[in-house]
Amino acid sequence: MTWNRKQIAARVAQDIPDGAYVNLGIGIPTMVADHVPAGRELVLHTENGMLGMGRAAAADEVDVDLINAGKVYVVEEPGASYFHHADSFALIRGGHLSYCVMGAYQVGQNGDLANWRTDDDDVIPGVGGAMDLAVGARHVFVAMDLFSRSGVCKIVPTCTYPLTAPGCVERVYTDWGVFRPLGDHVEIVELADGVDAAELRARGGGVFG
Amino acid sequence: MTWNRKQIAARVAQDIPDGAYVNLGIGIPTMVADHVPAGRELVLHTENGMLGMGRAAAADEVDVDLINAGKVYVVEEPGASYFHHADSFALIRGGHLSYCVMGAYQVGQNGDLANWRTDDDDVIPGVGGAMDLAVGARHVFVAMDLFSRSGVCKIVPTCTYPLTAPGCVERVYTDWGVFRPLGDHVEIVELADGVDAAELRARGGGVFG
Amino acid sequence: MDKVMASAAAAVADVGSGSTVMVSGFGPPGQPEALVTALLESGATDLTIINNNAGAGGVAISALFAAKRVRKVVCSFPKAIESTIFDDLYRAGELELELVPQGTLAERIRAGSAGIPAFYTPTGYGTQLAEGKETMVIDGRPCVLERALRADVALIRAHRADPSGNLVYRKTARNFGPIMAGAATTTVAEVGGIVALGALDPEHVVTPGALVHRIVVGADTGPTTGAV
Amino acid sequence: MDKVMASAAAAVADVGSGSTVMVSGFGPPGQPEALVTALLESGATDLTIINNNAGAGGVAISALFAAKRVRKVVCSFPKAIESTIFDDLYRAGELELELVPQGTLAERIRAGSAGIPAFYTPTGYGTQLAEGKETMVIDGRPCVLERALRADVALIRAHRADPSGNLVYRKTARNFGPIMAGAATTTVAEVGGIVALGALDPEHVVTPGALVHRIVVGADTGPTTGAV
Repeated sequence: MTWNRKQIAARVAQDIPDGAYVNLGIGIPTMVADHVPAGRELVLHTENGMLGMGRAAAADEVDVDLINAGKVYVVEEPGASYFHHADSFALIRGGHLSYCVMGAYQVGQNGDLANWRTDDDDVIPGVGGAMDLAVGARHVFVAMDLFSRSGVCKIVPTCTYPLTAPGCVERVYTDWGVFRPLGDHVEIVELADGVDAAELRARGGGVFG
Repeated sequence: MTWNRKQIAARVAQDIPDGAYVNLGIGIPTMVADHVPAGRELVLHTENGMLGMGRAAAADEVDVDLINAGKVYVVEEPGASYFHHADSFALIRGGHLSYCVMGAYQVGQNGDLANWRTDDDDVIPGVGGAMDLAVGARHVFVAMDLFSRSGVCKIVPTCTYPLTAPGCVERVYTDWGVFRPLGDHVEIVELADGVDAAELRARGGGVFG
Repeated sequence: MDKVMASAAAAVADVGSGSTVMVSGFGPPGQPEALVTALLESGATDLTIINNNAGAGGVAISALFAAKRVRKVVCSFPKAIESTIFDDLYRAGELELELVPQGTLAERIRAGSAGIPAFYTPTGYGTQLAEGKETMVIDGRPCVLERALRADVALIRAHRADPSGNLVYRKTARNFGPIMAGAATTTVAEVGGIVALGALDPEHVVTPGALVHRIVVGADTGPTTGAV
Repeated sequence: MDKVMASAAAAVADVGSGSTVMVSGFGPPGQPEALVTALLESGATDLTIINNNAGAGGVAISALFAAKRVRKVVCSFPKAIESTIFDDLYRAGELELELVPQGTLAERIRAGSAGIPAFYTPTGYGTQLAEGKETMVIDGRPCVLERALRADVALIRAHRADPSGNLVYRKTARNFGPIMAGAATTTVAEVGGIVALGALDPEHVVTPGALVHRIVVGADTGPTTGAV
């Protein structure tokens, strides 16, 4: 049985220590906040100028001036702070965020990250803060489904999509398990219960050894 | 009769328009604030992180956390603001101060400014914010005595002391009058009443034409 | 010193066709709606817009795109879920796009206001977005040289102003306002309200008045927390 | 998350000899007196100090110089009217001096915290202080390439902290604190008092807690204005 999205998010949360400053991307990464183990405290950063971001706002809590980078209304945690966009990215680029968790189109076995555009020229490109986070956060985690909808493995020998940043990905959390890019291959850190390692290797184009 | 220090300061103040953001150096420049013509408002900047700086504090107004760049206790004007040192120099370097007024050891006829060290190697050098102000303020005025204590003219064909910045000085306000460096010579904008232009030219080493 | 103007129209009347215009905002928070609406109504065209989202989240800025007043956009994320205006113009070749990583965009704007003409950053190195840019390895890390961004006018949104232009912001509506202030020849601030000179605590001022040239009152978005 | 430490001695105990130490302050305001005193008492020596005034205005930092614990100083203005300690050591060849224009010093420190490894500035071009540095003419203006400054530890002074390290400052004591925060491997803040988590208005926090690793309570210098 592969992991569902909640299980992937929970597995990421296990690996983020107490007291970490964390930026969570859209999708599975956002769900990490809901699966932090008891007794552990993470401080969430959002690119648009806030530390101490809380959960999504309920209807009666919405403040039109308080959104996260995914444009969702959120609430403040005690100890929150606001700052402008250059200071927000100074936190990112300066190495002051311990972890960021992002989605990806492709991850190379050498840790290359491709998550801002594919080879589909019909899609308008947009990069947002992905490149800054990829080079700036001290630990870059990717959370995604291992295979694309058409069944192609997204951990690849060499990224064919345009790079977000070279060699930045430390771990990849997927429905099939947890992986670590090591350069010439990808280490299998952990597999979801009942997942077939032989099938994984067969579908992985050689990256899993 | 040459002008005294107050008269020099008053003459500078005449040339700074209403609403200007101004940084005043130590000495005669500081006195400019006391001679602003009626109906004119200047907003004073101090390098150590404040706009809207007021006058020197009376004994019973001293706040140990409120000093100016000359380390004198000062007071706040209504509309003041505090900011950190990088933001303070962003105001300077970014051209957001309309005027700065500084002292000088030498001013070249080409507008070169030398005001941070002489050729006396026994003096410990210190530059402070002089270089930043010289390149950053939109208008750089110098206020000084025209002649050194030993009688040497401080407006010179070529600065012999180490430069603060090349070609930055717009006007020089002195006890003898007001001057404008034009490159190959210095224009006499105005002379103090009764000052002898011939004597000035004779003592000026050719810079006044 | 009173920088408050009678109307948004008056505040942008001298923004000519061909101008480069910074517009604050990230999503709806921080969009200077009244100023951008006035810019649209002024008829100015052939504009270059510097804005993180190329109009996503701002009603007025989307209208500016729809009216074909924009020649070029400098932004990090032009995609808007709720609108295809940008996409259609871009595909039709009617819009030039300079795509910049968001942190590099913010730092380039900050550099424009701070008088830093260029800086090196590791962001973007080895990617399409750094193609053709100068690079340098600094302390073992490859970096890209990025230039300061400046504009003819910056249209920003703040929460409160005093008449001298001191500004405070509200929550995540702060975003690009404080760094666009001063990064243009003229900075115009749209605010939710004006307070008396001296009413803002000098410790809490985010943008000092020296960076703001004109003030216009727009819609108010919510209450002030703490002291004004 | 509670970053408050029991004593200044504990907060600087791991600052070894040979360390590079940033110290905030411009004149007396903003000097972290308790932390620098603890550093002196720790016996650490062969230090490089990054501080605007090379000790002028700070009793503790002057004592550090007098005790010959400092090998090198990076500063803009080493002259102190009230003291000849620096002068004597410098003339005796016992101190190395790197003189930096004050705005360049501040921007290099800010760059160190912001992950900008180098930047160009017009400041200093054509002067002794730019000799040997790379230059580039940008938009017709000659500029000097300046590198980010980082340290092993930053000792800064603020007015109030919450336990997570959010800081507010007081008047011109703010100076170098907010930019030194994060420009070192470890940032230690000395404050006049601790307030509860949530007591600082998120709009008024100047230094977010992510930049501060340790907090120590020192002397209080005056009351808080406005909301805490």
